[in-house]
Amino acid sequence: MLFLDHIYLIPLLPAFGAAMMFFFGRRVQKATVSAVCVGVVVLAFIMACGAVLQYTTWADANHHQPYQKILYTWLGTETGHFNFLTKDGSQAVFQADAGFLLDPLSSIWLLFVTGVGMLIHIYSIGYMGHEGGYYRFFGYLNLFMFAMLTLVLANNYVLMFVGWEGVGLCSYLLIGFYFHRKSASDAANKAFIVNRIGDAGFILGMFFIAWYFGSLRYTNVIAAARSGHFQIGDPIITAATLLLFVGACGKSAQLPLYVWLPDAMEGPTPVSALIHAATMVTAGVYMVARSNALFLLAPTSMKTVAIVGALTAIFAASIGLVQNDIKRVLAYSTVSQLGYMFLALGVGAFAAGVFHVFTHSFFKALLFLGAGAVIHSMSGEQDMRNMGDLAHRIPITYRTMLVATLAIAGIPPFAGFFSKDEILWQAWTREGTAYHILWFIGYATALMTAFYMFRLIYLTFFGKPRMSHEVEHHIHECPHSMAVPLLILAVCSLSAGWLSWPPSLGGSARFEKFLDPVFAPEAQVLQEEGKAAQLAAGEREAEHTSPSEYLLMFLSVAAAGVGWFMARRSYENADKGFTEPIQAISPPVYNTLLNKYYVDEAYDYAFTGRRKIGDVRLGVMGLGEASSWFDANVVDGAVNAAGWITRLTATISKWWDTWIIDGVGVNGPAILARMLSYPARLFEWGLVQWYALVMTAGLVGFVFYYVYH
Amino acid sequence: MQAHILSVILFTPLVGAILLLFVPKENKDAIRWIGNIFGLAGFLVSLPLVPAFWALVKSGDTTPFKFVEGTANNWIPSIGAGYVLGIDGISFLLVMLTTLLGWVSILSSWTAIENRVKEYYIWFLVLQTGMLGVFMALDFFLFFVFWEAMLVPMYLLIGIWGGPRKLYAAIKFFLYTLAGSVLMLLGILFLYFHHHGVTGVYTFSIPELYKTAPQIYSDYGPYAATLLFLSFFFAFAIKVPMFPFHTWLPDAHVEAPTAGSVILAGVLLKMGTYGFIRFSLPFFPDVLMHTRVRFWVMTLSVIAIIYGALVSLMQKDMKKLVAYSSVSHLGFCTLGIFALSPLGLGGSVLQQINHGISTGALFLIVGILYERRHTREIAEYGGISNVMPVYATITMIMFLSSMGLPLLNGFVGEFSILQGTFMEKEIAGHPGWFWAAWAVPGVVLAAAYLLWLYQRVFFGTVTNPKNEKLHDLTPREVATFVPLIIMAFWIGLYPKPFFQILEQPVNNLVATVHHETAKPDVTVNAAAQPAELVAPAAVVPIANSSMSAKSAPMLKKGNH
Amino acid sequence: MGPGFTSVDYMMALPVTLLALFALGVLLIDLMLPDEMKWFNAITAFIGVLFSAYAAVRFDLFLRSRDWPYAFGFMYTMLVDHFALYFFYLFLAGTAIAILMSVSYLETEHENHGEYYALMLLSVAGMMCMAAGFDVVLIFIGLELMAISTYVLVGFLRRDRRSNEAALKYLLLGAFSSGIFAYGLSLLYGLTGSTNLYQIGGHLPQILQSGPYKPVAIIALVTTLTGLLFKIAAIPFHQWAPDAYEGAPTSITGFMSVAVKAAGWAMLLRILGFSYNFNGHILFWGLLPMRSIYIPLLVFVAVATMTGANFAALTQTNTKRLLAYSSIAHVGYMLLGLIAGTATDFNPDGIKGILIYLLVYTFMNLGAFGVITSLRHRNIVGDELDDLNGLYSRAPVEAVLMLVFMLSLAGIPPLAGFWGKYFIFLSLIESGHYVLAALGVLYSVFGLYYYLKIANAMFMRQPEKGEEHLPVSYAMRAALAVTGFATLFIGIMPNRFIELAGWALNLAQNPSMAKLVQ
Amino acid sequence: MDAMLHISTLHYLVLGAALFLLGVIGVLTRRNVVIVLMSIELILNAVNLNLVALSRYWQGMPARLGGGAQALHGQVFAIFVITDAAAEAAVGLGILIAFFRNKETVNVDEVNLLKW
Repeated sequence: MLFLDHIYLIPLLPAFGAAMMFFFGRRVQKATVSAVCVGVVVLAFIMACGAVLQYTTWADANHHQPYQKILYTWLGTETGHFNFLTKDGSQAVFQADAGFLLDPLSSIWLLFVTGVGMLIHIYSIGYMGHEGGYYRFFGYLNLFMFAMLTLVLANNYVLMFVGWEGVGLCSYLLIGFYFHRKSASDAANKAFIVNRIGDAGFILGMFFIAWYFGSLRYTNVIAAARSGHFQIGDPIITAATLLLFVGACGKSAQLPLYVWLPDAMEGPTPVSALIHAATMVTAGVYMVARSNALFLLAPTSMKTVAIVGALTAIFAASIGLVQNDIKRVLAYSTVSQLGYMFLALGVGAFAAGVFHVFTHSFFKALLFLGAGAVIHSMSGEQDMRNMGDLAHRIPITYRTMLVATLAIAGIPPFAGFFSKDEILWQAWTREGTAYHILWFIGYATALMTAFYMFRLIYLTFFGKPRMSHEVEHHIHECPHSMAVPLLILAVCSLSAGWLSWPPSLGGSARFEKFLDPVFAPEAQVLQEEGKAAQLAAGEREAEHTSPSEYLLMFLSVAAAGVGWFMARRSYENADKGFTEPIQAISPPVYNTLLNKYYVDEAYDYAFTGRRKIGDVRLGVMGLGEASSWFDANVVDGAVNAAGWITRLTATISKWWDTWIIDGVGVNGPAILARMLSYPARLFEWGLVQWYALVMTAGLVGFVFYYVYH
Repeated sequence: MQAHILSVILFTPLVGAILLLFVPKENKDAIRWIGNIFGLAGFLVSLPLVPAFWALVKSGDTTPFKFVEGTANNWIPSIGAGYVLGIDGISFLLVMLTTLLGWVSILSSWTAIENRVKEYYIWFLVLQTGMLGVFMALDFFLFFVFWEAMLVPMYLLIGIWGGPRKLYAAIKFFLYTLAGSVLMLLGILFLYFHHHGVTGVYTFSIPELYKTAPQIYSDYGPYAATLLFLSFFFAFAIKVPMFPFHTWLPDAHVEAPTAGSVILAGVLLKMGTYGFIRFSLPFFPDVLMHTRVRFWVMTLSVIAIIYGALVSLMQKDMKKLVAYSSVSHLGFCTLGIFALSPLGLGGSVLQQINHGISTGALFLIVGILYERRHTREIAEYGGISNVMPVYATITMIMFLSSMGLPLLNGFVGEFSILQGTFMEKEIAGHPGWFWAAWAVPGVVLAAAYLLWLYQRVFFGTVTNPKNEKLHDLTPREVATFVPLIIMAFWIGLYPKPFFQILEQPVNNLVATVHHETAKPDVTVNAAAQPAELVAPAAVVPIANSSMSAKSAPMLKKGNH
Repeated sequence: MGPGFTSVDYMMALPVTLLALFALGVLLIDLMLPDEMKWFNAITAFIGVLFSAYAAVRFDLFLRSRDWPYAFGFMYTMLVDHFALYFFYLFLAGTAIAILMSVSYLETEHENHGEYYALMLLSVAGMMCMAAGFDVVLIFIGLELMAISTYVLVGFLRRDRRSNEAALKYLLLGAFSSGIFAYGLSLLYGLTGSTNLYQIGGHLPQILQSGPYKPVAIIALVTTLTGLLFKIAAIPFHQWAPDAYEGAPTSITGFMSVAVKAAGWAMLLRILGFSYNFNGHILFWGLLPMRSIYIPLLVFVAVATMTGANFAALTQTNTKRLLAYSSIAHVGYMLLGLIAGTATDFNPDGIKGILIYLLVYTFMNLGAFGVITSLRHRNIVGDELDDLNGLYSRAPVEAVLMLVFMLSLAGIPPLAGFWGKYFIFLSLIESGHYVLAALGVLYSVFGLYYYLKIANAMFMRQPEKGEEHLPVSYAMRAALAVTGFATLFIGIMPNRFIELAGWALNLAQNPSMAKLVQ
Repeated sequence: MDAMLHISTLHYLVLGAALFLLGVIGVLTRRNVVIVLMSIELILNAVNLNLVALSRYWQGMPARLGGGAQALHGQVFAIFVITDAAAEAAVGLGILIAFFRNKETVNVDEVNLLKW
């Protein structure tokens, strides 16, 4: 059990690498940097594989319990003096371990995170070879690996949140890697702050869970949730799950918080591949899948997830149709694919969702790395309108990317086909027209996906060369350090789908079976509990095959074909100034899509307040300005009054002015006091008899006081 | 040593100050060395406290105050004031924070202070003693003396070595804070006489007053008790500062020299929160549990969180920005305090420590740029990370800890506070989560203003030619950050010891508060037989006449 | 009351007598001194003060040896009890310091005449009569003796118009007020048939019962009160003070602001009366029976005084004048103490507060004036606020001391000034005057503002007149050292002095105090 | 005898009061310092009148009320007041002369260097 017992080393190894870079990075050679950073990730990958293997054997022995390894109590104390009352009034202990948990779900993530991560590290050696801040880049990457692995391996929500924020930080750092570019740092801030909004939701969600279940450890929470004495649709659980989902929306770029992801492409391409395609953005999916027990208790949340997912899918896909920046196309496709995954989760097809994450990680990483290779060979050019006819110039890149495209478009037998088809099928089999609509949205999306992906292929690799000559001159195939990962990923994108060869095609969905300990129990537990039972039961139903399933399969393949065909027709031999079909049909639609439905602008007006409507600034910055004005003029009205009175009196008379200004600390009360001070002093105007008069007046006053008392 | 360790810690800086008096003021380097040596010494002598205290915590010793020194009324017997020192977990942490920050900020001002060096170090060391005294005093009178005496050196630090509007800021700081604390003096005197009325003994000993003060609510009725509570509240709220009382803070911070700001933010503000914890809670539990009062204090805290963050978002001056961020962070602390749950309270104390570390560091950071360029205008900078990479890195770490990133200190405190608040079943007629939900946006905004600041100052290319020649941190400057960074990571990664130190005092506190309020019969008894209340006082004309609520109005006329 | 005086009578009069003798001695010696030897007068006067102090101590010991709390003399004209002795010590301390302050000052003013010290000693003799007088006649004589000598002292700088004017104003108003005072005393005599305070106090109650005499009694009260409040410079009878303080020689300003004021307070306390509580049964005299009548007045006067003085001081640019107003403000606080002290049957804390206040005030205020005096030399007048600018760089020690005095005046712990205020507010809370207490503390914050103006000038502004270092005479250094040390020491170790004040009020015999001292 | 109008203590007191008021008015209104001083003397004389008259009155009273033959406090007091008045006048004039040397005036209104 070597690996399993030291599972905590998996995240700690990259952390070590990052620390090395932090302390010594500046002083050592690039070679050393790559050795250390890539080395630790390779180690991590090996350990991951070992750990998962050992887990499978261990799990069989311990009837598929998740394996836990608790290092120490991180928050709170074991003595448990920091108690709080749960909703039902029982004492609960505030506690969060630094503890790690391995079960099928986390092992899947563990594998592809370390695996893809490793490949991308290797790829980066070549890609970043000529960049400045080499050590910085790898330090960040390692840090990211640490955070992501913590997120995946955590055994409680708080520790997951650690990773959750950690990956957010790393994406911030890596997006802003070219910090001298304003656009880059803007994008970085946007990413972090939008994620923070999600995290706020996450925190509150956690609190609700703790308040309700008295613990944040998965095992306890899930056990409690499955214990069955929470009825379905419980408002608190609904609230909790919805809030968690807000977090997921932030991290996994769902509507309405997706806006950061496209901008995140400001980062170096390997980063886009690793963080913004393969791993980090799937954290939201992981979290929802992890809390499936809770979500199943909250149908409302499930519906929300499904709807948001579907909408995001089609929304992003539609934008992707017309983008010209090769990375942006991929970015929107990522958002759209994430939408798919949430759709899957939302309809209760957790396994399918996870499976799509798994396959997607390979082909999307591949696509990005390929795009990176293209950009690399095009000496930094990202606009597809200035590419074309690269197929035979950079064959490896072309072939691998083609594989990935076929995969994402859902052409059998490539990976994407299986996962996507599973999702659509699951969506279809839910009863209720709502789900049929969702299915249709997904279906339309599939078509769009095929279209824009092949558009990308054709614009990039076919048609007439549209690049300038010196660029054309420099075009070259990428170095091996980049090529090898591409090839490996290509293999995976081809074959990853076979893990879950659908029964209907004579396979035995091994992937899902593997995940059963995590997802299946609901099926039995909730079988008898009406609606939600069907949510869960879907995966079981799927086993006996029905003709409609074949029909759907055919339809989706057909859609992919149609998309391919349309793209081919429009772009096969695109020359300079080629026409966009959509533009030809209706320019306004085209412009709307090109400008991403003007969402960013709308946000800037409404929420951030970076843009003004006329002279008024709304949003947070608007509030900020308002409150700082308030602070300066109302709360500290003292100062204001001071200035005002000073000005006023200055006009009254110079004499007065000198007295007002004189001395120190012109402060509101002080000023008023000063105003009163002069009468008090003028009272004393130097004449003895006046003094005597005052005395006498006082005397007489005293007497009168008694006369009238 | 063990017996007088607190006195030693308390007076080491003062000894340094007195020593400095005899150094000729031309000899600046000698002065700097002595100042720094005593700054460090002040920290070192406080270190033995750590294992000693830890041992006590481990041994599960239940005495509320440890290392108690001096006996009640031994200082001014004729009025019942004593030189009594003692610490519990809460004050222990704050004392350590003070000694640490004191050392750091003295170290940080080596080059920052060029003129009148001698006075500077003298006043600074005096200030150090004053602050430590506030946290150690177990006698209300001693507390008050330190509380006020400490204003003077701070006032001079701001006023002499401050920025352009230093006179204004200094006076404002002094008057503002003093105005609060004089009313507190009256409150203290009231407690003093009430204690005498009940027990027939005149004393300012805090543990003694704990026993009687809560009865005021039943003896004098809610109205009087609330007024009394307010007399303390203003003193502390101004110090914290809570929302409407915060306007002295930006001025003081902006004008103060760097080290001054560090101490101001790191320690002085904590005195307010410490006052709430040490006095307001155990003295006036019923008032605090009263819905309307609780509602207001909670609301003010929430407002402070959001409002402070919003204001700092729009600041053009780095130091002002950090200053307002303190308002926001301290809002979290007060929120945790008034949530009156062990978790919230513990988190609040922890957050105070964190704020001391992070914001202290932030002020150092601003100070370093200011020292090089003599401006704090954000617009003046940009692309600094090109010229000062180490500085940029350290800054990033501290920003992250300040915005509460997990595995750094800020998160632990904020998380505990929020959860502690959230879990309360009912706070002022609203469920706890209602308040927590209002506070959470503060976390988002924190990220917003800090990252935006970071972007504007560090990212981009160097546009301003003046910034091209900036040299990166000197070893000394790095040295000032090292302890803070270490603490930040320690609290972030392994906060358990801190929780263990806090759990006992915090739980006692909450227990007393809820216990006091949980027994209505007390109120009934006292109301039923006020005679019995003032019985011991009957011997004493004074007490007799002034201590029973009914005869008090009669005194106004003065003839009978 | 048979005639024939015993040795006790003379023994208790000895301090006064000695002072008078030494005053004459100074005058005589002065005639023989050449101009450059004039400083010797100061020494003579100082010795005189020491002798008088010795006499006082001796009588104090005598009382102890007999275990008498007090002793009457000269047919109940003079009452020397701890209260009187306390004030004796206070006057003498103040005078001694003032003498030290004067030496170099008179040199620079070229007014170094023996009369100066002689008049000082005589006025102290008058003060002692006021403090120890138990018969209005004696009190009145003491008052006049003090007043007349002070008039002259105020106008001692013959060539300085401001000094003349101050003296003239002070004289006219002082004479006017003492006229009114005397008129009141005459009416009191008429009402009670005696000039002895105890008998006056004894007769007043039934007079107040009988209708027709009450108005007369009230007029008597009011006129007397006018005289008393004039001497302590309470609004609206304060207006002589700022002018006299500003015009007078700075050393005399200091002297007046502590000794003369203390004497005024001694007289006021004696006449308005406070009660002893000898093992239970309460002993009172003077106008105390009219307490219920004058308390409202005092409330009014106290509030008016604090308000007016604080506001007026706020924008002062002349340091002496500023301190004049500040001392008026302090009178306001002390009056609060008197209110608290006489409001209830027996609440010594208020009076005690006043005594402590006067004690610490003697040191801190004299110190402040000492610093200002030390600024006076050839080219600087030194009493404008701007003259203090950058004082720190010119005379760090004086500056720091001044800071201490200012903060002490503002009542910042742990400085002596705090204790005065402390007991005042203590007694107010104790006697349930919460509003007055709140008012008082807020005004004390208010006061801090103008004290800080001085601190700011000294520490945070740049000197206009170069960096030249100030020469300070040894006598002045001694004076500053004593005052500064006292201010700090009383602040940090007040216990002894609090007990001293208690002793002055015979609080040892007092059950309530017995509790307090534990 | 009885035709002769009997003068009681009250009359003296009234006269005293009148004098007192005259003095006060004088102090308040006259511009010449010397006359102001004289008005103050007037006040003191009012006091003396009171004292003497009242002393007579008390001598007429029975001893148990503190009266009787040797109830002379008033008259003693009066003598002291007279001396005091003399002293005050002397010093006053002295100061006035000093003042006059510098300012060449005895007009109260011009004694206004110190103010505010």
